[in-house]
Amino acid sequence: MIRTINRRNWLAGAGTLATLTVQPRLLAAVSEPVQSVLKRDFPTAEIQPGRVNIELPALAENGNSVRMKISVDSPMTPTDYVSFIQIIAQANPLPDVARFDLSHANGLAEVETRIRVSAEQDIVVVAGLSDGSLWSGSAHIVVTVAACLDALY
Amino acid sequence: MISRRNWIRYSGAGVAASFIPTSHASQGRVVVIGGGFAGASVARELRRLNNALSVSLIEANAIYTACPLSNMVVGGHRKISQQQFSYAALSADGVNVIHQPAVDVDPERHLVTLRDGNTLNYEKLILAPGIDLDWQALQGYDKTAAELLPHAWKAGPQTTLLRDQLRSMREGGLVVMSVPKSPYRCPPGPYERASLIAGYLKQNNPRAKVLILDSKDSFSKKPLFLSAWQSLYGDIIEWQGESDGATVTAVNAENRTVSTDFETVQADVANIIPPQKAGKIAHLAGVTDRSGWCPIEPVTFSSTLQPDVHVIGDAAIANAMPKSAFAANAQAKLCAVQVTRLLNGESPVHGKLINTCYSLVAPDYGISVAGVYQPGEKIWTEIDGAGGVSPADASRETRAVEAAYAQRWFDNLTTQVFA
Amino acid sequence: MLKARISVPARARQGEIMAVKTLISHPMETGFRRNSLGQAIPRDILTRFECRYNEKPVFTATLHPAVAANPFIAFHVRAQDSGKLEFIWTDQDDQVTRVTRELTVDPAA
Amino acid sequence: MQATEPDPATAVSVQACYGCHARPGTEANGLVSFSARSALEITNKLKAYRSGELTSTVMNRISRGYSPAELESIAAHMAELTANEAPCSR
Repeated sequence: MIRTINRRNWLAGAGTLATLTVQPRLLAAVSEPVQSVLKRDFPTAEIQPGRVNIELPALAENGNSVRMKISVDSPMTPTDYVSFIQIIAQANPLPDVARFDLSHANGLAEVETRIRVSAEQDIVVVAGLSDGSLWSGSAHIVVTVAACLDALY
Repeated sequence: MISRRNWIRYSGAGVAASFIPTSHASQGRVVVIGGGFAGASVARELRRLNNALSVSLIEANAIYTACPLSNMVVGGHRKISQQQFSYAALSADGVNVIHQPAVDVDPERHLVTLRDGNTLNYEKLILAPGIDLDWQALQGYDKTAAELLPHAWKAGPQTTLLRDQLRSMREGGLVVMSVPKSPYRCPPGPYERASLIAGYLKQNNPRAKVLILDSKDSFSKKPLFLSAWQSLYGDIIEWQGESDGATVTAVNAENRTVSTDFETVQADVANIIPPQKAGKIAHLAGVTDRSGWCPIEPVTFSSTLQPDVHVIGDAAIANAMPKSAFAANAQAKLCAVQVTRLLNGESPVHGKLINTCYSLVAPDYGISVAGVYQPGEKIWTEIDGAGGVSPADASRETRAVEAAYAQRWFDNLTTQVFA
Repeated sequence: MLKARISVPARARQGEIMAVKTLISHPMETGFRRNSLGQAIPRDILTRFECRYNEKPVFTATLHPAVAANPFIAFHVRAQDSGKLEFIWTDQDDQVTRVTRELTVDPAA
Repeated sequence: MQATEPDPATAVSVQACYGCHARPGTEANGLVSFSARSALEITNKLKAYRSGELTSTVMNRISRGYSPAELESIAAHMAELTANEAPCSR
């Protein structure tokens, strides 16, 4: 059995980035699961597209483990650094994936991990900077799950 | 019906010929790029279905070296010449075989440009370019490095290079294999190779070992391979997966070292199977997506990105269907039917396809996976309840039967495609 | 105590940015799967990872079920002083796995 | 005897079978060939594989991908091609 579910409705095109500004009039631009996470975690702040670079395979034959690397453009000095990086997978049963808290002590705003991806979707990353600004990026991924592999969720 | 194969006469390299047709009167002009199991099959099938079709096959090499069973060459059980086939039978069937690389495709003007600058006009283009190795994907692994650390993932000189390195390896040496994430050509191929290398070592270099550094935790026929390795080869093969931290992140060709996230291994022979993508001409034709592979409409294998272009074989994203020679041949037969029907103004057929894939754990020990597939709205899906792998508890006799079937399968398929 | 692998230099120059890679054996059972009898398999996940450098947290991660089994986390730390790097994983029942690495920092060139 | 035109889906399925089995008229270098087998013989065999009454290597797994009616059509077309040989004479 193979599953690929198309839920790329809220962001058109791979690698492009819609504005994730969390203001009531723009909330319609992002999918409901992402909206709810953004509203919960960033009720007042404005999220701008940019600064977030994502390395994610465009096609994975097994969504059980997909390697993902995120870097954020930041000098990582004591006065100007990335304070957190958060991953949201809108089409997963739970959109929350992981959050990483950083500081200038890291020297480089770059994290790598392996995530579960249950269906074709845009993986959204929000980065918070020391000045309180929020930045975001997204990457599209198509997942096919071959029958011989373990169930994902 | 008048045979229209004469619109192009091409009698060898260096012959000046104009490939621009004088008019559009000639109906049924199909160009196929790539002469592997997918491309050679589809060219021949098109002529079999309708010998009025003009079919050109563009393939750079005069001799094709087949990948299935090439691990038997690595293991010393077959000669590379047994893997090799010419295109003479295709020419005899009326396929215009052109031994040149295609260097460009203009989907708007329906034109293919050859290396010598000539162009071919098509009504339907079928791309079967197979794979290219992704030389950017693995740090330290480029074409030069592959001369020292063979990939042997396109059969030919790389296959014999790996075989020869094994033969000259020091006693008690370590063979390291690096296996990428899916999708890649021939999902169980790395594990068949490890098996046949272990068989060679057991006979000729019994203290030597094979270490597989895998970028994934699950692989095709895994339980069957693991149990066969134990019973046939004891502790010669060690497999480490992604969860063991075995994802290979870099290689050093001069030092012959292979690095994972957590350690650097000194190899005596390193077989690096790098990540892959669709063959270059698919990228030039604009039929690849960001994944590096070619999205298709499942029923007809027509590209979702360019009109009148079909993509079959390893380069296509066929979802549940693996990148295997059998699948390539099956897709080719179906694609030939669809292209023939489309050219006749008929609607495409909703057909099912099969894949059968044998792996040799030893020359007399075969295991198989089979699947039956149907086209859905967007993707090829496997039919539930059908398919699957050889039973875990099969007898040695059954394993021997499957090994014999593997060889006869190869003979049958290559006969159909090339003889 | 779970089995963990760490890749971090044993020696670095002051100010050098060190790559740190971690891997720990854990199923990260999502709670969404069912066994062959159709019964739900209970959630069993690591919820938190922390790296402390001479007692001071320098990197923390909050993990959800969508982190793949055997969590792999790689990040960077700037070398400051010789001392101890601690890697601490905590599961949903507050069970802790702790691994320590000694680090020698040489003065900047 | 003139081969009747099979429905196109059946023709596609039969071609897939020739991935392993020799085409009628070719040398017997494939697996079991269908020479001199009647449609009924082939149908019964395929159905027996499908039900598990007969065991083999891959045929049990493959036959379950088709309905009994599909297997009948496949068998009929195969037998016809074998009897005629001409349509696949290489």
